[in-house]
Amino acid sequence: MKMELIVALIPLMPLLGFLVLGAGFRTIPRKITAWVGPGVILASLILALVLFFSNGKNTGPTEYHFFTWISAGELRIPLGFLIDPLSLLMIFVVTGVGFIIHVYSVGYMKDDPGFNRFFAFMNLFVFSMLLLVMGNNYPVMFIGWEGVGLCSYLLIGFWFRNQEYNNAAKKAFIMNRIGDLGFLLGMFLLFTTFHTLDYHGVFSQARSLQPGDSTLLAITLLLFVGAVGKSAQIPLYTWLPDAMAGPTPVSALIHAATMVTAGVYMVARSNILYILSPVTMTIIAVVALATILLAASIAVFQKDIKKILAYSTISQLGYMFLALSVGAFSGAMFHLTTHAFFKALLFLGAGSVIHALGGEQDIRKMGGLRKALPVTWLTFLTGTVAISGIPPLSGFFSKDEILMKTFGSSSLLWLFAWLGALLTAFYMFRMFYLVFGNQFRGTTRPGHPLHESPLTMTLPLIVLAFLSFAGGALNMPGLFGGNQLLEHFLAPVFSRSSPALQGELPISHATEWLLTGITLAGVLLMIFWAWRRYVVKGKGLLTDETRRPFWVRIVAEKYRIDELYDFLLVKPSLWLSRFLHDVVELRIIDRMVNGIGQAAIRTGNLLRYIQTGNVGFYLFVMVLGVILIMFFNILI
Amino acid sequence: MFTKYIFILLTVLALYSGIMVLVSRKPIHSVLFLTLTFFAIAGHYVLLNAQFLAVVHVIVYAGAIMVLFLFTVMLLNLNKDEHSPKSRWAKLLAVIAGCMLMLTLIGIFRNYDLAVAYDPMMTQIGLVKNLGKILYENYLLPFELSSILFLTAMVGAVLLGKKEQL
Amino acid sequence: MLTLVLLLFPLALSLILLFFREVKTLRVLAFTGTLAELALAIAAFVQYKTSCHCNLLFSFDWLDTLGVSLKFGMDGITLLLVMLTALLVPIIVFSTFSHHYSSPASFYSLILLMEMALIGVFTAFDGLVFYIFWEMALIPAWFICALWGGNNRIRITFKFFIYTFAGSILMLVALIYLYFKTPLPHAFDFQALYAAALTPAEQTWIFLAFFLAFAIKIPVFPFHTWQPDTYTESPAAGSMLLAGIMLKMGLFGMIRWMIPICSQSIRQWGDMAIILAITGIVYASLIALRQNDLKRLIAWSSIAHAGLMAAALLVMNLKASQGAMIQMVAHGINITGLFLITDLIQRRAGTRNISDLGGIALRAPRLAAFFMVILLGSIALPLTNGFVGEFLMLLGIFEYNALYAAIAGLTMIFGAVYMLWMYQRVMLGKTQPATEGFQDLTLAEMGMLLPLVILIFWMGCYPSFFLDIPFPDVQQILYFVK
Amino acid sequence: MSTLSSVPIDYYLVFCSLLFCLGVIGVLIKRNALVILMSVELMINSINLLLAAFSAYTNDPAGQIFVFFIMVVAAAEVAIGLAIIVLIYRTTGSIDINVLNKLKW
Amino acid sequence: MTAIIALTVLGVLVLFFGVIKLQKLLLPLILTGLILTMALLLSDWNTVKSFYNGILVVDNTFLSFSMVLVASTFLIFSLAAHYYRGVQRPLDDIYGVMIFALTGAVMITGYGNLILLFLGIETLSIALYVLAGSHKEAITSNEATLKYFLMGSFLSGFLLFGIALIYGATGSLQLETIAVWVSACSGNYPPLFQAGLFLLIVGLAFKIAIVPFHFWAPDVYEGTPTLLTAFMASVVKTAAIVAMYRFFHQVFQGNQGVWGNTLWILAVLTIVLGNFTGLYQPNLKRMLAYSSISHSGYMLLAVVAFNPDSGNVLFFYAAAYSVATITAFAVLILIREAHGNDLFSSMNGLGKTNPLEAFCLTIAMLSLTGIPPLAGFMAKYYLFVNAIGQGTIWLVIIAIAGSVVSVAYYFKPIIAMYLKTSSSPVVMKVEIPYKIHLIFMTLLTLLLGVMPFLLIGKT
Repeated sequence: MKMELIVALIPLMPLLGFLVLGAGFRTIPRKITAWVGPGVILASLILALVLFFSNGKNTGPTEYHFFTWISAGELRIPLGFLIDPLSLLMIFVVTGVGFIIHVYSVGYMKDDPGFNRFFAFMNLFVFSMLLLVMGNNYPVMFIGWEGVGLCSYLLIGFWFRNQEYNNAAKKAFIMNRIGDLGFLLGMFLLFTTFHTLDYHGVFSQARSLQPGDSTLLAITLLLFVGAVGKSAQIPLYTWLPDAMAGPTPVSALIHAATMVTAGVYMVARSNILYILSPVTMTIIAVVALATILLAASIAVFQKDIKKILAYSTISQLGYMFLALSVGAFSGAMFHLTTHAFFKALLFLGAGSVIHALGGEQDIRKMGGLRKALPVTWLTFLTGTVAISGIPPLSGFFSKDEILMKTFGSSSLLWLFAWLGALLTAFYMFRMFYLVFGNQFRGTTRPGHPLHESPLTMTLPLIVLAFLSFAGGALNMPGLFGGNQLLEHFLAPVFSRSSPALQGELPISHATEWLLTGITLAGVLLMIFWAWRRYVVKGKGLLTDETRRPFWVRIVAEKYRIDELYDFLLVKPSLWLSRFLHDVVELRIIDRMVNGIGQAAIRTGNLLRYIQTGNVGFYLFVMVLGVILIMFFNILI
Repeated sequence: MFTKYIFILLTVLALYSGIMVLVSRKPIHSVLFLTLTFFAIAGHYVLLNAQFLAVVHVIVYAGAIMVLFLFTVMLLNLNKDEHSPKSRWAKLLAVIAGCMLMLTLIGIFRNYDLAVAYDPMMTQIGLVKNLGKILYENYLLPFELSSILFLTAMVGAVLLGKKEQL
Repeated sequence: MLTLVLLLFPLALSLILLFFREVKTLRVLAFTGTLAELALAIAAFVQYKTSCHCNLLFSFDWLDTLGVSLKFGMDGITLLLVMLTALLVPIIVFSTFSHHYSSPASFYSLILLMEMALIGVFTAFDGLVFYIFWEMALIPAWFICALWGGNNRIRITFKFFIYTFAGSILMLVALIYLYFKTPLPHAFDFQALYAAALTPAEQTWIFLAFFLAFAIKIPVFPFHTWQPDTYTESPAAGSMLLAGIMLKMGLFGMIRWMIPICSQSIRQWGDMAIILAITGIVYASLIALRQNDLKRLIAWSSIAHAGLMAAALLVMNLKASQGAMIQMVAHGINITGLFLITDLIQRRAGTRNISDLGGIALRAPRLAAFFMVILLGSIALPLTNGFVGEFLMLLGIFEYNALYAAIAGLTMIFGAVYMLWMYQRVMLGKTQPATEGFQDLTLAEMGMLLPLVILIFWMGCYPSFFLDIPFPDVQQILYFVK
Repeated sequence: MSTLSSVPIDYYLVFCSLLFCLGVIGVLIKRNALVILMSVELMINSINLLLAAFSAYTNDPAGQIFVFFIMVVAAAEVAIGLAIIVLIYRTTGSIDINVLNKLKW
Repeated sequence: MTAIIALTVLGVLVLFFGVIKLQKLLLPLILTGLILTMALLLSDWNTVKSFYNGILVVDNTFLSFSMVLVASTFLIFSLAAHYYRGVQRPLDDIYGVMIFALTGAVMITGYGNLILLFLGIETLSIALYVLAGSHKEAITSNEATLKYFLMGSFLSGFLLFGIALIYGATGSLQLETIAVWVSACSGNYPPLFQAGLFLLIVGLAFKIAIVPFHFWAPDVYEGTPTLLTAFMASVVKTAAIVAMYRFFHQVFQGNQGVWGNTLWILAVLTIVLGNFTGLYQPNLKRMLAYSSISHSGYMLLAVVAFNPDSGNVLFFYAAAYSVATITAFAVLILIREAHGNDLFSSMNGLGKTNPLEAFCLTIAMLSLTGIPPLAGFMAKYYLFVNAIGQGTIWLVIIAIAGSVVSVAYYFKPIIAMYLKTSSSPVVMKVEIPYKIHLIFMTLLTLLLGVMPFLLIGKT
């Protein structure tokens, strides 16, 4: 089979699925949908595998150019794909995790009226995401970039009867749009500097620039704005927690595994640009750390199981950006991958819990589910351990690598990152204990006994659990005698930037061991504390709501960031809108326009009284006229 | 020299009676003064040696028009004061306007020299013979066309004047 | 010759229609006629050889004493807009079938008259003829809006008429003035007008005159005050004609007449105009945030979009102009679609007030889907028609001045805000009394919307087809400007 | 008796314009249509005289011919004018020009 | 020349028919007579003759404008049958006077000697005094005729004075001679001549109804019987403007003179006042009066920007204007007899009840506004081209502002007819010939707009 066709088919399969399901979303029976929906994803996964193994030998980038999309003057934007290790990795993550989640959703959405619609949107999402990662130039990436935004909008507001959900969806889309504007301007600047938007063209020219170039700084910053919007970093992160309004599989696929990592992918993709602008890197580092700590600290006090996971996602994304900021691109990608596994796992687990409790999301009303949901419990535990970074699970290796690299660049960064790690461990296990520990605090509705989820849901859990358990093997650091597969695999992509990467002092194995030790110790301590607090003392957050110190309340209320934005942006713009319409438009501009007309009519009304109807007057005026004419013309 | 005095005399007469036309309150007086003015002007024609005009003038104006006026005055017996005369201000303004016009005209004529070289010899053009010749040779067309004017006037006068029998 | 046919056919048809009384026959005639016109337009497209100004030329010395000649022809820009017109009018006509307008004969014949005038505006190669059609288009537009419009239509449409008339008549002075500056023998032919020798001062005056005329027509802030009222008060068909096609007259006038003739003064003073246009974008978008009347909201959004197009044309570079070209078509399609759907909703729910609507998606998922697609087009999502235009325009403006682009780019955000807000309030949520028992689209209605949707994706996925048509001429004009 | 030698034309100019303005003033100050008509006649006569004078001084008959025509016209005008006045008198019972003041504004 | 004779004979014949009680045949006679006159005029097209050593000049200016006059009269007469339907009294006198008025107007178009000008104007005016008062029972008609007569005779006094002064200055009443004299004094004219010139202008301005000598127009128009108002509005204005044109054309050989600024100001005053005052008029007839004032302002534009082409401009403008105005008056007649008044309010819903009439009136209004592709637009356009060619751009801009204002009142009837609905709709009964006549005039307006080359550049 021709390569081009395969490459083309990878994104086209989900699109096909979308078209089919979308066209017949009223008619197609669920049975077929249940097969078509996941089927197309599987198909493209298989195609991806074919692609991978067929040119497994040469990992070099290969470009596939289909047709010219937009052209004006010297601007030529092809619709082309770039297949290189980076995009391959992303394709695998997207299609793989995507497929698993699709399967899961078959069970999860079983009795939802919008079954077909759901799968149509999911397929559309996968299509856009693939476009995003496969494009060989920024505009094509931008297509996917906005496409995934749209899909997240559609899926967050999936249950559109509820205006709250719709608000969340709208918020997500608009915040993304803000980021996208940055991205767009970044692209424009790219074009005006390099006169092309192909990765190849841009990067090859960029290499010739010297570090710290101001234009490059602007470009990278603008692009990063896009990334911030998409990957929910400070200050554009507030949409992600609200996005939990969507069905849980959506949260798992879009808001944990794939879409939110698009920003990471984009930065990694344009690594060369970032490497050449250190200032941006520092800014990214600061933003990333701030995000890590902020999100983690908020997560500690959340009550909604999905919200907790959302905040943890935010902080994990922060880790990825931290990695990027210190030039550990492969590390970032590694964490991206593992995170995709365990965060998807956690979300799906949460989903299964919610499913079991008939839609209950408040962890205060859970507890003691261990017996009721053994599979969920086990898999969830795996996820929790993985994210907390305990060997030998995947999370440990990825996070550990990031910490190392961070330390390598600056020990201060490392310290904060370490704190973040501890917080992560704490809130994750807090949640875990509150959900599964102790005895059940909630109330089961009659006819809804606690039950384990069907196979379609548990099977994906198990698969993901396995992945997040063994995912570390992908990139086992040398420290543990691993051969850094992923790093080598991705090497060609980042090779250009790695030499440019300065100031990375190689750290000795001893320090590595030491740091790892410290981290582990702290993590375990945290887990112990959480155990004491929530299992032994059995605090269920039921009592300690009331008497809380001020700062706790602030944190618990998410630092009131939403209120701040509402006060700073939303209210003013609405006020401005009213002001412009009621005052500027109606009172000033329109009144001026009408005023002219009024004036004309008034003048007419005045002038017509000259016509007094009195002959004497007429004659008099005429004589005056004569006199004036003679006088002015002849005597003067 | 002698003619100069006649000129002045006639001028004064004309102006005086002209003013009287305006100031006299009874229309009939105005009519009479107007006639006087016309005679004065007829005199001027004579002075200018335009006998033809003089004659026609006397016949048409003093003879026809003035009689018409008198007739109308009598017919409508309008021989009473102007009821509710114009306000003083209006009159004053009117007079001022007239004087301004006069001043303007005078100012214009102040420095004026004859366009065509002035011919000292006695002019004969005003005599009936010459005028008649010219009128019927050169100005036949207007002469004929003026008949249309008359026709119009006649028809119009009848049209306006005659009582409708409704 | 074909151009002449394109021009005269609607006229003839509009006259013929006057002799019929029966509504059915009128509808059939009007619809088939406009379809035939579309066929003619396609034929023209087929005959069209890539640009020289000799394409499908028809010329006739009309007033040789005054240098006016009835000269019609096609270049890429014209072709694009003629196609747009010919495409939209049948859809508009079709959309009127579900209404019961009083005296339908005059209604349809006015629509056809308007089509004729619009095509005349686009195909005229002679300055005065252009002006004549420009004014002619105003009359049927006014009648359509005034006769079949809303309650206080008289005042509003009258304002619209006076305002646009006042704007355009200055253009006449400018044209005549230009005429005397053209190389001997004086002529109104556009090549002659391009060649007019002007001092900077003269050029500035002429620029002002032209700009006023076009700015009022488009409309550009702050000359827009007639527009929201008029769009709101007009009957659906009227709004579509005004927004979908008539708005393009102004933009077309800019690229065809204003830019080549007064490029220097645009270089000199253009920034003022561009700033106005960009202010308009933000201004209109902000005001659109709070509109409760669907049509009014769309009207404001149209001001925003038009402002962007105007700005793009005024920066006078290839990308922006090309963007404007395709955006003209895209905007025509999108706004027509939006008005169509507004019309559908109003007819079904009996109201246009956003606050009284809601939950329509529950009752009418098909409508929701179509609406979403068109909406995505108008908020410029990639792979829809809106994006290509906005991308190119913003890029062009960015090359001219990054700050302008940044501000103009806000339209992406605001557009999303008010459009999604509107969609949420109208289609989503729980149903309201007005929208209980809301019927979904019928097949006919889908057939009406389908061409638009297809075009939205076609233009979004393979815009080259549309970009290549006007490209040589835009390039030529811009080259001429250099 | 050569007037022309002893009286310069300026005298006639001044005299005629005086008379003319008298007529104008008359028209302006009077309300009696009849008297106004007379004043108009006054104006016309002044013009006649002026024309005659000119023609005499420039020795050109055209002027006097014109005067002749003017007289003709004046007669016709007066005829019509009086007819109108009579008409008005019939309808309104007065010949005050301000009585008829329906048509205005 | 032949035309004048023909018209005279026609007039006399009309009176004669009246005497021998052939009222029925009057109109046929007149219409055929007018057509014959047209034929005569056409017959010596492009021949330049002058009669009685240049007292009457027959050239294309004379011919073309005479044709406009005769044609307008023709159009008006073909309304007469309907207008005087109910009247018992014999109409020969009115018709005869109208014909004589036309004769006077024709004289004016061809005068080569100021005597003829004066005669023509007086014939025209006297006839019009009579016509204005011809509806004796109506008090308004009386008032109209009185006002018109008083002002008219007064102003003709000024006209005469002007002629006298010109004669005094130049020593001649013959235009050629004056022209010679003028060219001799090369630009700096003696005050006497200037005084004469301006008084002459004033005299003519009164006839054309130019501010501030326009006062008669609204009142007289309103008071005069509508048919004859149409006659005034079209014929008188055309004749007077052509008189002014001919004077400048012959005497100053088409080069600008001292009058420029004055006329400039007068034109501005006229346009502004005419248009603005029109805004507030409650009834159509008076509105048309103001519209005619503003149009005389526009025509004055052609004289201000004087150049060899002005004649053509005026010709086309006069033609377009006359046709449109007469159409408007034709519909006005119908409305008046249907409602007894011509308030805009009584036109409500006309578009429904009488679509044809409404349409014709609409076209007329649009043409007067100057909307393409109607005659009015081409006329204005041609006028502006001419003016801008002479560099009087500001005047043109003012004129344009004026016509923007004019939209406001020209649209009043249209809005009333189509957008408003009357509580008591009256369907006007109109007989077929009248309809045909309306359609004919409307088509004429369209034709002149679409094929202006028929008339442009012909004089």
